[in-house]
Amino acid sequence: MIEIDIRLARPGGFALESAFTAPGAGVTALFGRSGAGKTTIIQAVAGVVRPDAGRIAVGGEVFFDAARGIDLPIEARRTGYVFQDARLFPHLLVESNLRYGERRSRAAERPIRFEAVVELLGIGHLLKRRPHTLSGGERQRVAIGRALLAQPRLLLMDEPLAALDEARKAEILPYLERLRDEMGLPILYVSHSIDEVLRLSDMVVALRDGRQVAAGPVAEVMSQPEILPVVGRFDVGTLLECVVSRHDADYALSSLAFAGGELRVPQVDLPVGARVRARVRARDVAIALARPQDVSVSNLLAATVEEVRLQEGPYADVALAVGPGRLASMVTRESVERLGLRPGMPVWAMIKTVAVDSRSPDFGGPATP
Amino acid sequence: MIEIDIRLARPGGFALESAFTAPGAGVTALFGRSGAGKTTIIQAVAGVVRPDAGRIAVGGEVFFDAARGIDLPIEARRTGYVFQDARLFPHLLVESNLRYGERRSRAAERPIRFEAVVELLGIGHLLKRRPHTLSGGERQRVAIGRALLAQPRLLLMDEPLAALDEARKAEILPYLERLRDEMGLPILYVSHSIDEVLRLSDMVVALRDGRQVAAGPVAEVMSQPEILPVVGRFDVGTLLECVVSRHDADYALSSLAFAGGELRVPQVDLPVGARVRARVRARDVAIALARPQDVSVSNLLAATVEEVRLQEGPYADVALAVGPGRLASMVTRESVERLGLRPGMPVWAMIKTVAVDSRSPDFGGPATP
Amino acid sequence: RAQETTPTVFAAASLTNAFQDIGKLYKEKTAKDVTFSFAASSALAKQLEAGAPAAIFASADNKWMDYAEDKDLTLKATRVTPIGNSLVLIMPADKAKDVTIDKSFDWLAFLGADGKIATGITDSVPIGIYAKTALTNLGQWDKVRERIVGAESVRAALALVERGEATAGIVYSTDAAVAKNVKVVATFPADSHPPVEYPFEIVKGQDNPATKAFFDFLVGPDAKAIYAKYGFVVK
Amino acid sequence: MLDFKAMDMLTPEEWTAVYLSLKVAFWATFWSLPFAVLMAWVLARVRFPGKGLLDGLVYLPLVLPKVVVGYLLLLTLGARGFIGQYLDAWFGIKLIFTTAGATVAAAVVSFPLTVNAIRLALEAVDRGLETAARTLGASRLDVFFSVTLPLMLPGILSGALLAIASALGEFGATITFVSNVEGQTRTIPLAIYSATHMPDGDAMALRLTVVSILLALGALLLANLVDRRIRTLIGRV
Amino acid sequence: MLDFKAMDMLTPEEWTAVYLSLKVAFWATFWSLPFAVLMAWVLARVRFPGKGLLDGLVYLPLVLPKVVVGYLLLLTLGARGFIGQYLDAWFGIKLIFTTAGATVAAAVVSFPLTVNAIRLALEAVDRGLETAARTLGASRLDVFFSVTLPLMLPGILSGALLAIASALGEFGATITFVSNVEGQTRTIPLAIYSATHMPDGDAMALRLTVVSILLALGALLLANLVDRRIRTLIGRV
Ligand SMILES: Nc1ncnc2c1ncn2[C@@H]1O[C@H](COP(=O)(O)OP(=O)(O)OP(=O)(O)O)[C@@H](O)[C@H]1O
Ligand SMILES: Nc1ncnc2c1ncn2[C@@H]1O[C@H](COP(=O)(O)OP(=O)(O)OP(=O)(O)O)[C@@H](O)[C@H]1O
Ligand SMILES: [Mg+2]
Ligand SMILES: [Mg+2]
Repeated sequence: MIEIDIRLARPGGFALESAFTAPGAGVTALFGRSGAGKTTIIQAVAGVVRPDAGRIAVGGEVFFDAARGIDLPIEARRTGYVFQDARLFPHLLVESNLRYGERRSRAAERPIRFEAVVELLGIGHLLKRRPHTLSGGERQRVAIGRALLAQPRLLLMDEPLAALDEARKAEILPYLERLRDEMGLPILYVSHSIDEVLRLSDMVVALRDGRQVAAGPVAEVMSQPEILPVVGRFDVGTLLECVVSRHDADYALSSLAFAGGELRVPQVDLPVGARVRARVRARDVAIALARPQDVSVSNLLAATVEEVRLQEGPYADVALAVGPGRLASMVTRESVERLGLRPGMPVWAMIKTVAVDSRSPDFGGPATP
Repeated sequence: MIEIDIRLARPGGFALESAFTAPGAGVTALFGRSGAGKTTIIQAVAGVVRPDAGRIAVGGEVFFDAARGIDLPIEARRTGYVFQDARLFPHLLVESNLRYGERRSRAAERPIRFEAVVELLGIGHLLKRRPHTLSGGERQRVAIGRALLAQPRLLLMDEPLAALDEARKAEILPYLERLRDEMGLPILYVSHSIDEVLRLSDMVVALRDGRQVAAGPVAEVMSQPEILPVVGRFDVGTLLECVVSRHDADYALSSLAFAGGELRVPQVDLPVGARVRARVRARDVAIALARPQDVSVSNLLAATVEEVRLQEGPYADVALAVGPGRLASMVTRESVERLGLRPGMPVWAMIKTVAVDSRSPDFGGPATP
Repeated sequence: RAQETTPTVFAAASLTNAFQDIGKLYKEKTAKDVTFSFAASSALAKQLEAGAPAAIFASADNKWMDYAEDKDLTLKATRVTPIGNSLVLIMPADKAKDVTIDKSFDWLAFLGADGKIATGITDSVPIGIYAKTALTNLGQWDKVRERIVGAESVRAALALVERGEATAGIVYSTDAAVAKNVKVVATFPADSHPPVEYPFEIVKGQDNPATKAFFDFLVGPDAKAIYAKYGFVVK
Repeated sequence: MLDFKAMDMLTPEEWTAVYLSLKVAFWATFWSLPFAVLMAWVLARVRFPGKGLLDGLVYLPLVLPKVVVGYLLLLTLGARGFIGQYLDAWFGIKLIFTTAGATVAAAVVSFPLTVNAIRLALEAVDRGLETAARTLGASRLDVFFSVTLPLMLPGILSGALLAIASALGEFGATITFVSNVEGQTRTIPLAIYSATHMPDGDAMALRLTVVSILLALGALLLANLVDRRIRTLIGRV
Repeated sequence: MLDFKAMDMLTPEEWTAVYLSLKVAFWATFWSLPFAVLMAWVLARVRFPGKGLLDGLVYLPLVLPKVVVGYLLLLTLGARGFIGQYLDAWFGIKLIFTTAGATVAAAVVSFPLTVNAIRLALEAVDRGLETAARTLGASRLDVFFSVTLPLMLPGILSGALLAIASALGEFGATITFVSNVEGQTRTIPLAIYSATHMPDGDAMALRLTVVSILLALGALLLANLVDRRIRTLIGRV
């Protein structure tokens, strides 16, 4: 459990006010535009910056409490902080940088192994190099490794993957998921990539100019229209809570049962019965009045139009009821008129299999809220 | 015209070898995984690093020629370099940082205006601040502004937008496009975001471990399967050369005519007759055997299956011939079997309007190759 | 314990040569060592005052010996003044012209437009103090005061004349005797200044046999021969 | 108030010495600073054969007894010195026995200290910033004045403080080179030296020592104020 | 080869002076360095009332004539000095006339220079790195030794070089505090002083001056080599 309730003012007019409680074993994404105060919150948790007032507690231990005069020193907090700038020690080899925090952790408590981290980050060939000879992305990877190897009880990651290529990201993200899930390591995560956030996070805290605009479970926050100006136009969509119902090994497909029916998606590596979350982007959901025949689209769901909202530009948001659940669709205003879409109208939702992302909320651990 | 042909070895084993010629007024994306040598190339062009051998010329002026012993000093090259780290001058106010290069440019040649840049980057409220009080993204924005205001004749941008939120990116990208198009400013651009690259670039140079894997026009390079390991799995698609054929102001839609027919897309800000490039992601293209009726999807194109390639996992790539053109589609193997797709088969390609990106290759300037 | 230790002799810097020779001779004759410390008389007196365990103090003037006596640092009864010196006017050898110093000697004409006289600092370095007294007694001090440049030691004053930086210099005859490129052009009348004397005393609490033996040697005939060799006036 | 007391406490000659010391310290620092910056830059940034020798030469005044330094100055810059004679003949500059000479002595002795401080500060300047400035169109010289110099200001200030302090304390080279001429070269240390060589000079020595200390503290205070301002300005707080 | 010649060129007493100078310079530097690092750290990183005074105190030996410094040492650490008497009575430490005393004099005089150099280097250390180290579990002390100290090594080296150089050249404080005793306190500068008081001492003074210069160049050369190594090690090239 991460409890944060802080106020902090900077010379120059910026004032931060944020209060939220995040689960003890999940990823909490800090979201907001540049200058919103994301780094400031992370710094307060790490103890690098002292809030003017408030309280910070992680896993029951109070890091900071202005009222009670508690302010744990930075090193006692054991937060693995990946800084926005890498901050490698210039006088140490990459290897010694990586080992720096590890050496200072208790030998008995080192679940995160050196070899595993080095392999994951692809920095084995850099171990004997000095930081100033590294490329930007190499530096960032070493910084991530260094923070991980300090065996933190909380990870603070300030845009850790921004400087990395997609391929590397695709390797690191599952590892972070595993840390979160297998080791129950809570993570505070700053990223501007909605894809990353949606994939990794259990909870989102949205900030705007230092004020906390929203905080709560990802699905909930991301469906609030208020946060659009905070996160920018992004791929709005629906998160469906599903259970793996069937695997089709021949075609490498899985079926996910959710409240409104079943989705066929690219194979998920989970046993039948496992809970899983599927994200369906609104723009990937097409609408047909009759059940289309002979189309490549394999997810055809009977639905009812619940609401039609015309947006500026060519767009229209259509909320569909699929059984007891909801599904967001984005079409053009033109299509709305052409098809005569109105609330109450029975339609078919079309979703391409290849368009559905899925990830597990509870692999190997208890379900998180 | 940017002509680059360099060799360079670093202590530690890294060796770079790259040779390409980029158009004089377009964006050339440098693509490659972390440590591939992107920054090194940019440094060589800026004059920060001296190649062991080769030649660099921009717009006819020779920056470097090992054979002829030419090595123009950094300041004479006038490359607006946005560094991977911001490198703001700590002793100057944000405003003076911005003006630094401007003051040193010829007064008569200042097409890039201070107010415009400040507004674009949203840094008006930071002008009187000192760099060390800025957030990561604020710093990066000031760095971009500073480089632009130096009135460069070539922009070198090393992941300029990595630290920025989507909303800000969405504001800056069109500005860069305008610089490229209106001012004919050539840009060398490093980014790990395929979206950015596809949107902005005319040409791509793909690097792997210092070797140049591919170089050429975006559409060409991005369709080569060899570069997949370089850029990671990304949204494969088709770039269609189109002409704006009609605007539909009521619905805020435009029609783009291309060799194989017409596409309806969200409105483009271009006059009828303007050339434009539309990108259609393979995974956004569904296939129907008969013309679907009453679906929200408004782009239904008669096509012929040209080739079906089964991939690993659940995927299959289907190449469609649409008139004289080609369109890539990604479906599941299961769909291929279910629909019985074979080369030569007549089908319908379904593309949602909201799924098509478009951008102009020649707005206000001569067409680029 | 004190008997076995070699005595340390505090001697004015101008005695450096003579005392070192005497020390060697003493060692040859008695196989006993002595240690010297050569510095300005003032510094040595201050060190004695601070408890420096020196055995013998040989000052370059009476004032600092009196100071030591006043502070009850030395044994008044042991005071001897075996050697002295005289004050001379010197010039660079190539410009030298013999003169006679008396009350009517025209110093300003002698020095020319901006000529300078080098000597010790006139209120602290002994040679300077003697020079000032002599010039005052000759009734010339106020006229030449601005022409006096005070060096940190006789040697430094000598160097200024040797190098021709100063037109003339006032130094001890012993220094003038060994200097190159300078010539003595006059000797100050003996009555124009107090006698230049080098008083020696044994330091309080150090009058052990070892010390006494060397102290006696310092005023003995062997030593006097050496003093003479370096141009001192032996009494 | 304090001034009044001090006025009464010092004799006119002592005041002259104080005034002279300040004058010498100020001008010595003023003149040597630009050369120190230049030298620090050369030593830190330029590579050329014989650099080690130059480096050694700069430290020489520190490593030699100050009296020897004074003597060497006498040999070179004295009226008959191999440079001094031309200074006099061509420019009418006389150094020996003059305040100008005392200033030169103080400057020479403090030079290694100043260069060292400035050099350390210079080496701490991020060269990436200099590169950035050049990509923005600034020439090397321009970069030096617009980026490097402002960023090394704390070091220059520190160097200046060392220069002033060591000039205030300089004795050996001054007395050897320009002797003790009242009103010309008799700075506080020379006055103190004289005082300590007079059996009754302790009081005067003490007074002047106190004045020295006050001057040093004053310089330090001023330097700290300036330093804080500089650091705020260059964003290193 | 060079050694052989040098052997012949110096008299045994001169060799003693050279040896003594090296010994004094080495030990003075050795002992003062840790205190200088500590003092630099306190002055650069700790805030407390009266810091300005401490700052001033550190610069004092620089701003006072060295003779006065020596005299103050005599008053405090001399056999009858208010600290010196206890040093002797309690620990049996005698400073006056001893090499230990000469070492103290050299250390005191060089202290401000060393502190200044180290402080400048310390202030250039990126505090962000120190913060990063603490988030990795290092205590303040640990951070100091594992991050700050290595990064300021060039400054410490530079400080040590200044200390050695100024110890090699120290004269005024030494002769005033511990007198000029051969084999104990007569370092090269004091030997040069003595030489200038001997009619035939010019040659000796010159020889010793040359030795001084060679020693300084040697120290500098060594420092440069070490410096290059350090910079490679700490990645500041
Ligand atoms: N000064 C140097 N000494 C030795 N090797 C270096 C040096 N600078 C860079 N390299 C190496 O050269 C290679 C290319 O570096 P470069 O900075 O060009 O990579 P990059 O493509 O920009 O990567 P990134 O996306 O991580 O920034 C890397 O392997 C890097 O480790
Ligand atoms: N030391 C400081 N003094 C004054 N203002 C500061 C200071 N540090 C940060 N700020 C301001 O506080 C605000 C929040 O900064 P913060 O670094 O938390 O932003 P952020 O959300 O991390 O932004 P980014 O995505 O750009 O990194 C910004 O407006 C910034 O300018
Ligand atoms: Mg931030
Ligand atoms: Mg790079």
